[in-house]
Amino acid sequence: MYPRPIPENARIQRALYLSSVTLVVILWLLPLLAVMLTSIRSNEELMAGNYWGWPQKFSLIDNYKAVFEQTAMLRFFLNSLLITIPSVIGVLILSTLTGFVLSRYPFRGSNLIFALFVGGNFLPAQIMMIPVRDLMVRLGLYDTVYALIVFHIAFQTGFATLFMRNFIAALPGELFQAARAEGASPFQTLRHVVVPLVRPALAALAILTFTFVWNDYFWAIVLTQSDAVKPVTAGLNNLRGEWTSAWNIVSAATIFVALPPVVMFFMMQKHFVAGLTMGAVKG
Amino acid sequence: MTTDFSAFTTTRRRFLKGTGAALAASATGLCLPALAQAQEITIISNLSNVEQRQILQRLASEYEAKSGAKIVINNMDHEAHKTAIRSYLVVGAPDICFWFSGNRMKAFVTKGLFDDISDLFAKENYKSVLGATTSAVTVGGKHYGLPMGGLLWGLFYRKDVFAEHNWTPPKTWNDFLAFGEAAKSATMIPISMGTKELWPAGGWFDHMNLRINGLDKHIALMDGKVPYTDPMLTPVFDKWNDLIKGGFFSPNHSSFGWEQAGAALAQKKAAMMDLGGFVRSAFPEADLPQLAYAPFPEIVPGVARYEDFSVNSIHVPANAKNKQGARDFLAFFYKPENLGAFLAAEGAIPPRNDCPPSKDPLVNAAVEELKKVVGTSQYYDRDTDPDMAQEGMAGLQEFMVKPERREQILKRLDKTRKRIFG
Amino acid sequence: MSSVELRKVDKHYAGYHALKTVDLKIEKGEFVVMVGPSGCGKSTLLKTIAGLETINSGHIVINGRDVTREEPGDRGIAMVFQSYALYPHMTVAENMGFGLRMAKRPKTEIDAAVKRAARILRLEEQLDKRPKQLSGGQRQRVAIGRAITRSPEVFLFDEPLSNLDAALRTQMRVELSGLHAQLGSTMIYVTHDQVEAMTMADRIVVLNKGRIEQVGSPLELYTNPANIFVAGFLGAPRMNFIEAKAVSVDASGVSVAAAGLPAITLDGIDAGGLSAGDAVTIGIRPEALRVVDPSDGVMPAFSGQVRLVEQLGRETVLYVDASPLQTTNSDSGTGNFTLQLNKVSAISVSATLQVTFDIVDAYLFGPDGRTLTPGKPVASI
Amino acid sequence: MSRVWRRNRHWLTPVLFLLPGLILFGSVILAASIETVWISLHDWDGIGAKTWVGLANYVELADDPQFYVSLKNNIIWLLIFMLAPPIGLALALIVNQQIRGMRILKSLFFVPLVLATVTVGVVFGWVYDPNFGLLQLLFGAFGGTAPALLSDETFVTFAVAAAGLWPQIAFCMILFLAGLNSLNDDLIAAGRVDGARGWRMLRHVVLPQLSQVGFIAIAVTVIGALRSFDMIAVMTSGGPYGSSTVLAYQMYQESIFSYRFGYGAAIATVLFVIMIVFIAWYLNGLIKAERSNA
Repeated sequence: MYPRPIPENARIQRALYLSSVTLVVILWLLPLLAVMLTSIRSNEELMAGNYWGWPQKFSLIDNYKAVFEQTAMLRFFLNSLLITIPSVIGVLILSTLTGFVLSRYPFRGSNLIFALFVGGNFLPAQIMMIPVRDLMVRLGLYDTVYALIVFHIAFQTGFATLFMRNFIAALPGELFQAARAEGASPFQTLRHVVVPLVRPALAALAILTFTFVWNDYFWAIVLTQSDAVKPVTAGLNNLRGEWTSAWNIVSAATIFVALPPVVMFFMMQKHFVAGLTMGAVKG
Repeated sequence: MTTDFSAFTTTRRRFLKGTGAALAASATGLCLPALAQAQEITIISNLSNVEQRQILQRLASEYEAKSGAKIVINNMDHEAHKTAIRSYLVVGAPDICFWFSGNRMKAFVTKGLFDDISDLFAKENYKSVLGATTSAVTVGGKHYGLPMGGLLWGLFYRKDVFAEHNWTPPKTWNDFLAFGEAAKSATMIPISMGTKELWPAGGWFDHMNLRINGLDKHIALMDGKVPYTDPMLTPVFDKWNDLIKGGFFSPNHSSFGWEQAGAALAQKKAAMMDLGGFVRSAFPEADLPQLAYAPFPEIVPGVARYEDFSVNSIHVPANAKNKQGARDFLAFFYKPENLGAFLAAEGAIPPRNDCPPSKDPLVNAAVEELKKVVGTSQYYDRDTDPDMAQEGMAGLQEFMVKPERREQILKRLDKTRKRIFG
Repeated sequence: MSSVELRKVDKHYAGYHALKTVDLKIEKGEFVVMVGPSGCGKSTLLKTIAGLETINSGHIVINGRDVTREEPGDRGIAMVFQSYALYPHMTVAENMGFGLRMAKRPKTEIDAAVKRAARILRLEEQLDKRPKQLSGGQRQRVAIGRAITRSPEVFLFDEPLSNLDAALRTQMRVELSGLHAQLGSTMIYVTHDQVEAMTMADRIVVLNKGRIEQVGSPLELYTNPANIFVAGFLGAPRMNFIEAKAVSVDASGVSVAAAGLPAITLDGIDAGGLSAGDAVTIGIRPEALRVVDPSDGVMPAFSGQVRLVEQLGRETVLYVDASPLQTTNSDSGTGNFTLQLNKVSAISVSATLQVTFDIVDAYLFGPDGRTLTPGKPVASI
Repeated sequence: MSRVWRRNRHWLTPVLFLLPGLILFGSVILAASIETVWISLHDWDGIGAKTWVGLANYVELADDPQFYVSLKNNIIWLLIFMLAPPIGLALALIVNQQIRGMRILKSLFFVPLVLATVTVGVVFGWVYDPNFGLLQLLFGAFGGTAPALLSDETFVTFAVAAAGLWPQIAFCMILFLAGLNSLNDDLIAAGRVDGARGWRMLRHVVLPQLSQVGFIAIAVTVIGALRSFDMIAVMTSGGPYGSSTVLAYQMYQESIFSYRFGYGAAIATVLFVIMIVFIAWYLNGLIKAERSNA
């Protein structure tokens, strides 16, 4: 262990250490805390210039109610779910298939294909903006959730393939030989051997992909325009333009947007961290 | 490096549960997007004024009740809409959309993206009530949109503030300079300005150029026929420079937009502001009676009074699915009482002469003022090429922050002008 | 009809010739052990039989059927892996029934087959456990059980005991032999451990560098190795090899001379191609060497000084420095001799020994490593 | 099941498995990236026909002052982002203690990473607000006035990049924590026996073991810096007067606002080339690391 652990019995030292780290965390999250605080303030207070004092009146419910009733955030939220969940499922399915093949069925060119997946995954998305937008327009998918779903599945498949391929490659090879010797077809091997064994990786990948897709803003503004399709991120920025001085409403909406990934993160933290490290380290 | 995945197994069940729930959500959610019905009319609005949105919604509901059609309104951010319209007119067009008349409309008309609604004009006999504004939506004798309110640009101020300091709206350039000094000594910002969206800087330029060079030369510049380095612009930037150096404009104006600048006017932090009638939306209801209009002061004596008078418009995209439904709704929407109510919220001057007289003194004042105007331009970003406008307004904003860079900015703009207009 | 037949099986990896025209016939019910140093191609050969590796040319015939192009699952084989390759997410019963489930056999049939295999392997109590909960030996048995449930025509074992500790390995060896007797199936077993080969095999196949060196019963191979490689590979401690020269080659025999050794003449040599002056090797197994007391009147072949004594209980192994005699490739290093005495010995380090051996126990290997001495009666040792 | 299928399924099935992912990825991501290069050789307004102009867009780009502003800002982003690995390491060292409650604190440190960049942009827009932002509060406490960072051409890029740094630090922190957890305890113990402590221990015993993680953290940070877009779009829209644009944003602006898709594509292509250099460097490093591990 480095740094040297503070001994178990040094109670006071431990308590002091913990409190100083807590202080650092508070400073670290101060910007976010400020927005949270603002999200429970009333508009009158903000007008009166009380940005930082203790709120005299808690308008938490009012502000969030305003977000739901006066803005289309709820619609955007649902849109985000409609985009994110199918994308995650699609990515998991495709990358399990590609990862399985690329790790277990080497053939001439398989390394090249793998390199393409890996390399493509690092390209800044902006590079492909113009053709992708054009493609979606031609396919008639522009301004539908499908445009975002298709794009996200395609783009995330690069990273996810890398992830799944490395995970499956790390499984003992004899398991696969045994399955083959036992007469399992590749499909049966996938169904009965790969899928049960990669569940932890799928969990990690699911939460990573969820976060990536949910938080996407660029493609949201490039591929959608109407409220019926727009995800929360684009909605939030739109909202910010419409409610310029109503910082309490904007803050409430901001918190609302941040909530699902943060909740997902706390629910599946281990998967997230493990996935991120593995993804980054391997890729 | 190794990664320990044994940690995963403990929470696998929870994960599966989560996925299950998510799947269920997506299954129910997938049915949500409404399928387009035959009698559905979709509208894309770019209205940033909440009151106007509410009126549009109310009119839509009334029409729904009356006709049985279903109206879907998509509100877009005003700025984002400028971008989006280029896509949706080609694919996924709504049945009705908001846009701007004049050059901006013409750009889409020449690409065949707006529907010719001359039939609606004829049927409803709009020509007889619209008068001169018809020309703003007419290309080659055909009508491609209905003009909405006109916005007369000028300087807005609070009557109570002016009364308190015993000020009168400046009429000449010297008046204006003197007024600025007076405002500063009253610890007020003379001119509230927010240039984050760039166009307010363009508007200020329009005013100064119209007052110094007049309409024809201004339009020649907008059409790319006059270089930005032309000596005719020297006095414009010289005088503007004086204002900037003199601290006439809000500090840090590039970090906020017109709404925040409007709020400063309402909060008596600034004395005047250059905008259209929609400045009212930055004012609390109770303060509205204090808001007043004054024309931009004369700079070069003898130059006739020209103003930016921008006319918004409403259109039927050529690719709309329900063009008849769109016409029917427009006919309803364009009834004098409906249009009047809609425009009143914006403080815009109705294009129809049979709208009920406005209760808003500001509008009535603008109508009166407009009679004195000799000629009108639209607005910087409506009169020139969009690409030029983008570069130009950024350049003007930069000039307002770094006036010492005038030479290089103008050279750059002229390079852009040459590229665009050949 | 032979159970498994390899016809001119050839396999290349990129720039590497893994199997060189291998021909082999394995009879029904035979227990054949493939043995050889690591990298000799024995595992590759097993996998080509299984179908897990493709071959570049040749044919593989199982029970008279050419299966060269068939999938592993269709060849009628079952394989037991070194790491057991048990599926961690399945119970013992599910692991054992996996192959039959993949073949979509009725559940009752699968259950019966699993029960039968579990009974044979005494795994009835473990059927609902997962591999993680089992001991090494139990896992090994599950892996075997998984093979048994499919009632294959041929069992393939890939170093199945190498992950077990020594005691368990001995026990499993006995169990496997028993299993072979009980099932009577053809079994092909790959190992690098010559004890496993010697104790279990009906026939041993010695492989080296992708080539079969010799095939035969354990004792046959031990007594009459076809070449210096087989001679050196089988037997522990290893055979002693002495570098020598052929002095004369004629009808009566071959005389060889080595520094520090009296001239020896060997009879009945297949001397074809050998001529005087060729470098040859003399081989003597450690147990063929005897310590003699010169006072007994027996002439010693050579003498040497004891470097190391290993008391193994019933046996004693002596490592002797016999310079100027030149040995190669022996257990105790170049220049040293290994002696194995079938008794407890009081000889201690530094003692000088007089050593001799019977000429009939000596092997002569030609310059190409081929055994030149005639076959010895297999029961002679 | 037909005999042909059975004989060939061992390679046919993998091909079928690979195809959907490969086709989707190839036709959307790879084809689009290549098409961008093609479009960059045209003049195109996004609606009408494309006109072949050869390298004209690049020639113009070379003479476009805005392009150099973007390039310079990309470099500023890169430099600022280089703070993320050391700060991330420092934070990782701070929280790498097993004390009750430390786990939740650790998680809280990671939160910025999970937030959407839009959210981070909104949050920092609030921090930087010259009238009432956190920064003003801070300056106000010392009786000063906070500079309007987002409207000052000299500060704006630094301010936006600093906001982008926030989640990036959390990312590096996660990587370094993983690295710290896989340290070789024997080496640390040996170091302690040899009397190494504190900084010397970090420098001579710990850091060498973290070199691979450090490399990854730097690489990921470089790529993250070059990808910067959302934060600029949300916080400044590239302003004031284009002084905070980066290549990615300029490309977006030229295409979407000025309708110059060909020119935008040319900018994208330049970014593409820069990116490829970094990706190649990164992959090369990874392969080397993998080889030395094997």
